Amino acid sequence: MSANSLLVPVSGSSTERQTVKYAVRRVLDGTGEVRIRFVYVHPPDRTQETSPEEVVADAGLSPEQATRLLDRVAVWAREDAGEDISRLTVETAQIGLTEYLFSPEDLATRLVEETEEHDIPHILLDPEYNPGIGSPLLRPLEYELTRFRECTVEEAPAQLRTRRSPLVIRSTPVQVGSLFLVSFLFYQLLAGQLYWFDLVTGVISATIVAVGLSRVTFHRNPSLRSLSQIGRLILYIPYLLVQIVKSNILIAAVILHPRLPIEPRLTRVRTTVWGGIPVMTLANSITLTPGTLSVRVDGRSLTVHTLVPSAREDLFDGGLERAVRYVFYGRESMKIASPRERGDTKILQPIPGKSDGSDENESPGETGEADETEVSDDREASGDTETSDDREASGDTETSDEQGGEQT
Amino acid sequence: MIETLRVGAIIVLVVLGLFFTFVSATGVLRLPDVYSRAHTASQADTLGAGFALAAVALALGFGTTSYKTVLLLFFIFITNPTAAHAISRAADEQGIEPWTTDDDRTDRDLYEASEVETDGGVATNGGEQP
Amino acid sequence: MITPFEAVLFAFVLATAITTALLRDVLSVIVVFAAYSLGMALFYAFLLAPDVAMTEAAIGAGVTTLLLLLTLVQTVREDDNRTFEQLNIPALVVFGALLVVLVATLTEFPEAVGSADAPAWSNPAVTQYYIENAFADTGVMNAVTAVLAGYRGFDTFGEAVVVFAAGVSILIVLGREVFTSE
Amino acid sequence: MPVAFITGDLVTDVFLGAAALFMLLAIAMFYRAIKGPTTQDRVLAVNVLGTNTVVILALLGAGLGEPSLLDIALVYALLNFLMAVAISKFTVERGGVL
Repeated sequence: MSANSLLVPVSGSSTERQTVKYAVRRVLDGTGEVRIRFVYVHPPDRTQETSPEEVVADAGLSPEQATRLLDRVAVWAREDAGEDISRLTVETAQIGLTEYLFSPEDLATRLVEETEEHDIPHILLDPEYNPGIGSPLLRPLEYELTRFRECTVEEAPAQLRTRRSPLVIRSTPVQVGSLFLVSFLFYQLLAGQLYWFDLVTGVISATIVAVGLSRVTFHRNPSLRSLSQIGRLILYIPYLLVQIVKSNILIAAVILHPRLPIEPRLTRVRTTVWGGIPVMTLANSITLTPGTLSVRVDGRSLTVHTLVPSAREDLFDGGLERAVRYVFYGRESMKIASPRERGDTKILQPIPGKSDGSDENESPGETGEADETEVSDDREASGDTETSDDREASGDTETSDEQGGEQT
Repeated sequence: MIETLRVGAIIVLVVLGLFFTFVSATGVLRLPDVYSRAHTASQADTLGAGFALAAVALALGFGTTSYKTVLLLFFIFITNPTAAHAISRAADEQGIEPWTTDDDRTDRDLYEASEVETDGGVATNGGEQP
Repeated sequence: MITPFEAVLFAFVLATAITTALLRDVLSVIVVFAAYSLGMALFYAFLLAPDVAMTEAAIGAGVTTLLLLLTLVQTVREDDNRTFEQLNIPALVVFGALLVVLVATLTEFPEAVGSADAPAWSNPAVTQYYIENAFADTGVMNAVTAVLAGYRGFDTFGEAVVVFAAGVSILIVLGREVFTSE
Repeated sequence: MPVAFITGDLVTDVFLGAAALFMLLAIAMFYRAIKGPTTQDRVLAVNVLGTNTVVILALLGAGLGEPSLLDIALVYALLNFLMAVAISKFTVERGGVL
């Protein structure tokens, strides 16, 4: 098979270098003018779900980063071509910036379109190619590509490097240092007295903790911003305590009431806080405030069990949410409307007599999946595109991460 | 004078702590399902513990050891809601449906619902068998 | 004289112990057993033995629960809807006999054991003997270690054997899958 | 070890009496641990019992003048949480204890 042109999707994987080398050798085997087209595919924009700082973590590269990656790959290719460089044309392109490529199937279709557009009949896949599109549940890109007959697909025979052992610590000195300081201070606090034995054992224990757990504890370097957050957190605590006492009295009255006037309902609130620690703070505050209990946390979406209607109203008014936003994002963010005004609230179980409570025979396994009653009917058009499916789709990992951090 | 005030404050705090723990116990006994019980378990109990520990801190005096009470309070305020969340989440994942007002399921039904859905120990999980 | 606190604590520990024995579901037993260890830790704390209470807290609530859960992972539980165990008459008879023997033995002990007039308390010379001669007799610097490993060495040896056997059994139980699945 | 105690038998009595009452409430809550009906109910009840135990330990520490009991309470507060989370994880995902 004489391939004198190749389309190579790149993603910055660990075998990228070998793939480029193979691609260049492959095309230069042919005669005449040859060309390679490197494309970077942008995964779908996930800024809807995460805060700007966190996007970089797993949702692909920014256009500038992608340009840099493509430039690097092009330089490699020219380097490998050596004296044959006059015959080789290297092209680069970025796709997916304006389209919404959600599944591997979308991606495969788009890649095949690209081959047709530029008349390149071969696709060379990096064995470690990871476009950041699709999930383990979906069929992989290779499978989707083989369904198209228009072009041939080949996988570069790159040698897989052994994966880095998980014991290698990727944390920065600042993280290790701050964790060391915190755990050392905690140790001395527990010891209660400054005595050389405690100091020495404290240093040993704090070192073990800092080296072993700094990767688990921090996602990014602690900064001065965290300090101002701690300051606002101290302001937040009295507010939370007042809320707790106030609603505790209310709940005490309900529980000690002879008729037990409760009306428990599962509700769902899409909050406007992002990221692990803020959501954990909000979920824990919601649980601490009587009458509301956070049952599930999936990204920004909290499933909250409410005991009495008044607690439900308070939750939808979003006082706590506003306070948590104040703690983590500053005063400006307090202006965001309450969940009720945004239409981000749902009662997952029907309220008898208020709307349709007819669908009784749902299976016990699908809590709140079957009938979702909008809180206020006039808000149906307010752009809440959330379906109950994303309760499973958006990662459960966030919650377990938080708990892992909790135990340290 | 100040001593009397302090003793008075201690007694008031202990009584408040007892009251809220009593509410929590009542709730755990009276409420219909695990979710609503988790409410009182995490909330009334946390507040009750808070008041009682405040009394202890007041009695031990400021300084030598009472900061440990504050530490304890801090832990309880963080771990209690997290534990309640973990428990209710486990209940949700097992498919136990929250009780609602027009619900006439009995304890027996709730128990069986949890047993059917779970693989937590029931021999339905084939992969675990030796 | 028994204080109200002790009385309630007794009732609590008894209730938890009996429930632990009676419940059928193993997972529930583990949970209830954690409650039992709560009561025992409180007992030790009340008797002013903070170190024992600390150990009970760490072992009872933490390690035992985890070990039992890890063990439960390796087992298969029969699906049974009964909440409580049925009473096993022969076992009950054996238990009753054991109880009678223990109570009889306990009451027949000489007054000295556990009483304030025990030689160790009433006769300071005994304590003094250990303090003065422990190093000369055994060559061990720490008097407590000398008593444990020297004067009552056989006893300690027996304990060590028991603890070692327990450790080995735990390893066998937890490692079973590793051995069989390879 | 002597403590910074405000002395006076009244306070000691208050603390020990409160500890006894907390213990009574613990017995009441233990009913839920026996009754269930689900494992989560039991874990919940024992978790509340654990919080109660922490409080009782602190009260005893103040009542008996033994501040070292606060250390036990600290250990217990953390391990109690660990236990609740471990059993919850176990019930969801058999074997996912740690």
